[in-house]
Amino acid sequence: MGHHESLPLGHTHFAEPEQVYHSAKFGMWVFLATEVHLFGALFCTFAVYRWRYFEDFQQFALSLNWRLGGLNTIVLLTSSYFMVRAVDAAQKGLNKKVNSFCNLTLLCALTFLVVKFFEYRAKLILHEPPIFPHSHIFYGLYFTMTGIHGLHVLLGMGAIWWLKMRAKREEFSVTYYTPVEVVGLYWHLVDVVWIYLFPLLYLLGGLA
Amino acid sequence: MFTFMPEQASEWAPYVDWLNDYITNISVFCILGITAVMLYFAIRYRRRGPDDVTPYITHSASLETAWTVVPTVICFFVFYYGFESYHEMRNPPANAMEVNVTGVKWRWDFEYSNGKRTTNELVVPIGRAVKLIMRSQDTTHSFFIPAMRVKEDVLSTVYSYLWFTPTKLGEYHIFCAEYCGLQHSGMLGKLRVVSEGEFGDYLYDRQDPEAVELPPAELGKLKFAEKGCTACHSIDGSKGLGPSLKGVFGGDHVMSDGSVVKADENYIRESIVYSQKKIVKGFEGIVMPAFEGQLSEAEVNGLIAYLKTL
Amino acid sequence: MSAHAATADGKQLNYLNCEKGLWSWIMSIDHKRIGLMYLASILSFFVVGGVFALLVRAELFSHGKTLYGPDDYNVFFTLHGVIMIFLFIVPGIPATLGNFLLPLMIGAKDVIFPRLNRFTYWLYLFGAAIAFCAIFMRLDTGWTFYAPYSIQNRWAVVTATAAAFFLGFASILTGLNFLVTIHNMRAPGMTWGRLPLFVWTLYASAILQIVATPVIGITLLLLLLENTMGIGIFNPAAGGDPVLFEHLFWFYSHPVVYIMILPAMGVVSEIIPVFSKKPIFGYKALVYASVGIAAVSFLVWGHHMFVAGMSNLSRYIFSFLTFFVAVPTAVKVFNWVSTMYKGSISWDTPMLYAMAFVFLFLIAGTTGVHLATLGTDAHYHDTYFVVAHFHYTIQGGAVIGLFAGLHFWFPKMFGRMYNEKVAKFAWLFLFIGFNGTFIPQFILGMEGMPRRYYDYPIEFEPLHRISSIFAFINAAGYAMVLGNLFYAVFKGKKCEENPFHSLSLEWTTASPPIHDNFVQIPRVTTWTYGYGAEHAAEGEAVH
Amino acid sequence: MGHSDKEWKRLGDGSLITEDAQVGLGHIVPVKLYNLVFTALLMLTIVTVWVAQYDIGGGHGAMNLAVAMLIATIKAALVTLYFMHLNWESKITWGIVIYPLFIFALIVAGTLGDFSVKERITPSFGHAATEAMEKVATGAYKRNIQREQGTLPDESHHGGEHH
Repeated sequence: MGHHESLPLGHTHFAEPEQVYHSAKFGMWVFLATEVHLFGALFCTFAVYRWRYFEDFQQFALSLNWRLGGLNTIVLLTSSYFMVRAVDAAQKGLNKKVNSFCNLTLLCALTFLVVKFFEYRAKLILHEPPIFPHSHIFYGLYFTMTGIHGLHVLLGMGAIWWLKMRAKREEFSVTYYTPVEVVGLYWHLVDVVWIYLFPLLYLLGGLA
Repeated sequence: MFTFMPEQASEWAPYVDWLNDYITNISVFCILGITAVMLYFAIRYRRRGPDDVTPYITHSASLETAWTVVPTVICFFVFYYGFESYHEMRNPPANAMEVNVTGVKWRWDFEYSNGKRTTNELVVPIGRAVKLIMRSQDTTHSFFIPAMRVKEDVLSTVYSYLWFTPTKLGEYHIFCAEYCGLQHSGMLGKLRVVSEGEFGDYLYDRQDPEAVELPPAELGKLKFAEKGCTACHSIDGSKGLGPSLKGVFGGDHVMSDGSVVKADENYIRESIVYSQKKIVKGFEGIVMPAFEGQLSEAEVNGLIAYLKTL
Repeated sequence: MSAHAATADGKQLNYLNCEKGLWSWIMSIDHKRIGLMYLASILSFFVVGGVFALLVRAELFSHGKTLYGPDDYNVFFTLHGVIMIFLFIVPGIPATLGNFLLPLMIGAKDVIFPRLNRFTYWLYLFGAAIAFCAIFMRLDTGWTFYAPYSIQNRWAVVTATAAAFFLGFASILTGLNFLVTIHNMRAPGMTWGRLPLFVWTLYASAILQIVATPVIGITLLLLLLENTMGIGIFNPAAGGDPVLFEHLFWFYSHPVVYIMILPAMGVVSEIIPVFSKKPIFGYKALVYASVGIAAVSFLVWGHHMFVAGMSNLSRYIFSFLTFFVAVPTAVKVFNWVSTMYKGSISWDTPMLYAMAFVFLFLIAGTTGVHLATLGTDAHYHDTYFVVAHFHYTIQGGAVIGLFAGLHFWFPKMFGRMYNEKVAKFAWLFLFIGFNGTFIPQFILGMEGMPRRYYDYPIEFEPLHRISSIFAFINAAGYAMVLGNLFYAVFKGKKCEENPFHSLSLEWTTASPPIHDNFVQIPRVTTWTYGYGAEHAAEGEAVH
Repeated sequence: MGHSDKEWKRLGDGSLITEDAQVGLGHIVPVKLYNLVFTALLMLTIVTVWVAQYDIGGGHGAMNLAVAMLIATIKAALVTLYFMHLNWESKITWGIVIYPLFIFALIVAGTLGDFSVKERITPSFGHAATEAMEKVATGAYKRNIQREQGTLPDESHHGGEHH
């Protein structure tokens, strides 16, 4: 028996690789269900206040720069695409390709955050009466929802960086690529949330 | 049956109490019945030896459907009675007399249709439907009259309403039922159900001819308690939310801007009616409500006379 | 039992003595050790919460100021609520007995993600540390953090909501771990039909933890942002709506009461068959009732807001739906009592707690009907009737269930036995103290005494006095129970591995179990409740 | 509830895969399908932006919202089905994806439904609380009051800044 020293990640001491693979994916899908509820409650709040302060929401939606929003959507979609290619490369055991696709995904994620930074700067600093979260519920919700989403993008970038490190150490093979697929699932959810955020916040007031 | 419910002073109180007794009887029957069966089983079939032989019963479809259907049926009867009484509670008649209620942090302000304003005391005529339109100035409160079996939250965003028809004369408690901070338990009010004639006198301040003229200090003491001053000002020197008023008259008081003021009649009158004008040092953050328009001249003089006696 | 390897000093090797030192405990990924560490943490917070409860009851002993002012009172009842709910009863049975027993009951070596399990415990401790800071920050908003008032008391609420956020996240991850473990780690032969009922209730409460807790996470995060950045979502002055906060809050807070009570029902469903030597009556009905409650509990959050300014139509709908929740609970009670029919019932302490649970939960369930009915709820809402109702449900239900489980699985956890006479006496003391404290509060509620009142009109005083006196008796009862168990952990006399002769899978291995639970993964061939199956009519026995 | 003893896939030292877990590792998807789905997503993004400039009408901008949500749902479905391999997953995973949607619909229906059917009542004579609240109003509440009184400051940058 004896005791169990720190185990190599991914190889829990008792379950078979197949059992770990299915359970890890099962666990990540359940975690994505909790994320759906986290953002679900936010969308519910947005629905209530859009219903109540409809004219203000329409008018302030025009003040958001839909071009930057659109650019961000395309950037996130491409990052999702690169992530999928990274998972595909991992399934085939090509660690070098996994590393390069992870780099591309990180690049897109970084562009997303930089574009978001410009958007926030335009609101908080450049706008003559500076727009703060407390100036109106629409902006309160705008900063909260995009802020929390941005936080999730940041966490995703951390996870993809962790994947890059492991791909460099040639750890993935045809029989063991669970972490790549699990991080991929998480990243796609972050993209799906933005797919809903973009029209709700930017487009419903029409195009400025 | 002996009941702990407060006295039945509104039109539907008997119906609510009947519904409450109906549910309580069913509950008591279920609790005692099932516990008795359990104890009987526990005693009758107590373990005699380690190798008792027990029958192998796993389920019985008929019994289980029975005790699923029966509670469901009982539940819907109970729901229907609850719905029926509540539907009446939430639909006031068109001719109900309206009174505005404002929930302020730790007191109730009432405003009648002719502009008369009172604090912590609601007077209503017997037999006539009363509809209260309620709103709060700060946090959420909840207007609760146990004797009328009625309760509704007082929100600061929208108007909420409740109505009742008093059927018994007398004086009843008004509580705040939604937690609203420091003096949540001090936010008490009095509901007085009076006859039609007396209500007319009260509404239009017609002095009741044979009512004996209260001496100013006595009137001041009555108003001091009624207006909720005790919630923040103590009269025995102990520390409260506002400065203690023990021996306040004639003494010098340091104001927040450092100036020293002698507490004479106009200072006290000004502090009551326009309370934000001068703030005593150390109480800057506390907001004392202004009683402008709430107190008649006689009442302010009464308060001043009362403060002299402290 | 095949011979086990022995430790250096010849004692049988098990999960307690296979590794020594505090570091081995903190860094351990063994579900049994994590379960014990959770048990130690939540019981210590239970004591802290209990002290605040005694402070509140002491103040209410007499009309007017008894010990301290209203500001301290508001802080004490708030902390009593926050500590008891977020730090003690929400982790409660799932984190302690659940962690310890789930792998044992389904024949697995450990939960599916052991490192995640350890991280969850660290997350719980981190949340508890933040909550500990909130204790000294004069948090006086009530455990419900209702919107307009909790916006004024900024930094205390920010700390408390951050703590509740991390504790909620720990609860989510525990639920996730259990759900995946039950799906993928069952031993061969352990089909869904043979799963013990305690595992079924953990499955149902895991679903609730996963689906409901994120909503409170985001609600508290919004409240935190409201307090720091003033985003105006719940602030009436800025156009926000406190009723929306109540909706989002209670959408979590009703399913959470089922997270608390369902595992306790599971524990009772495990105990009654063992001590009646009879198969559980209506296994399928109990399973459908547990999972049914988990599904229906999302429909009924509105009954907390009958007088909170909801539209009339919503009140009717929520009242109607709430009765759907009452039926499965009633069915469960009938099943437990019918299990005892013609059994061979031994009056051991776990059985006493199980019977007390049935009695107290009957009172809790039936008083719930008073609060679900619209007509009476207009009178009873936010009065002491509600306080008594939820104490009967949480204290009479979940806490008595936790103690029933602790007494029943004590030999399994420590291989020792507690003193039977002291345990029975402590049970009686607790039973009297608890009923004495809260039956007067039902009457106070009927008389219209609102809750969270520092001071009350004079006519309520006698009942408050009775309730306060019995509250101290109740506390003494808890001290006796916990003292007895704590003493037995070290000094209890050794006992055989299956003292109560239970047929369940966790009793087939050594007590206290070895590090990997089973020497060889068991093959399950019989039903866990097959008491008396050997002389059952041919073919009738359930496999 | 399976009663009979099913045969299990025996793995290593006796711990087995239970019958509802898919045997064998994940499904390999041709890269061509990824490219196809990616272009579809880009096209739909352009469509949703293009459609947004027309006001299709409906109370509370309902139609605009419906169309935007429809397109977003199609995109989300594409990502979930093909990028996240849901198309080739076991029934349990489909359950985990579908169940939260019901709960989300429940909370929106319960909350938004309650707010939309709430009775609006107003006092027939003056109300002290309203004046007090209006004195401290900020943000959305203040704009509502100004809108009722017609004193809404007209937003100079109605068209939104373009940098």
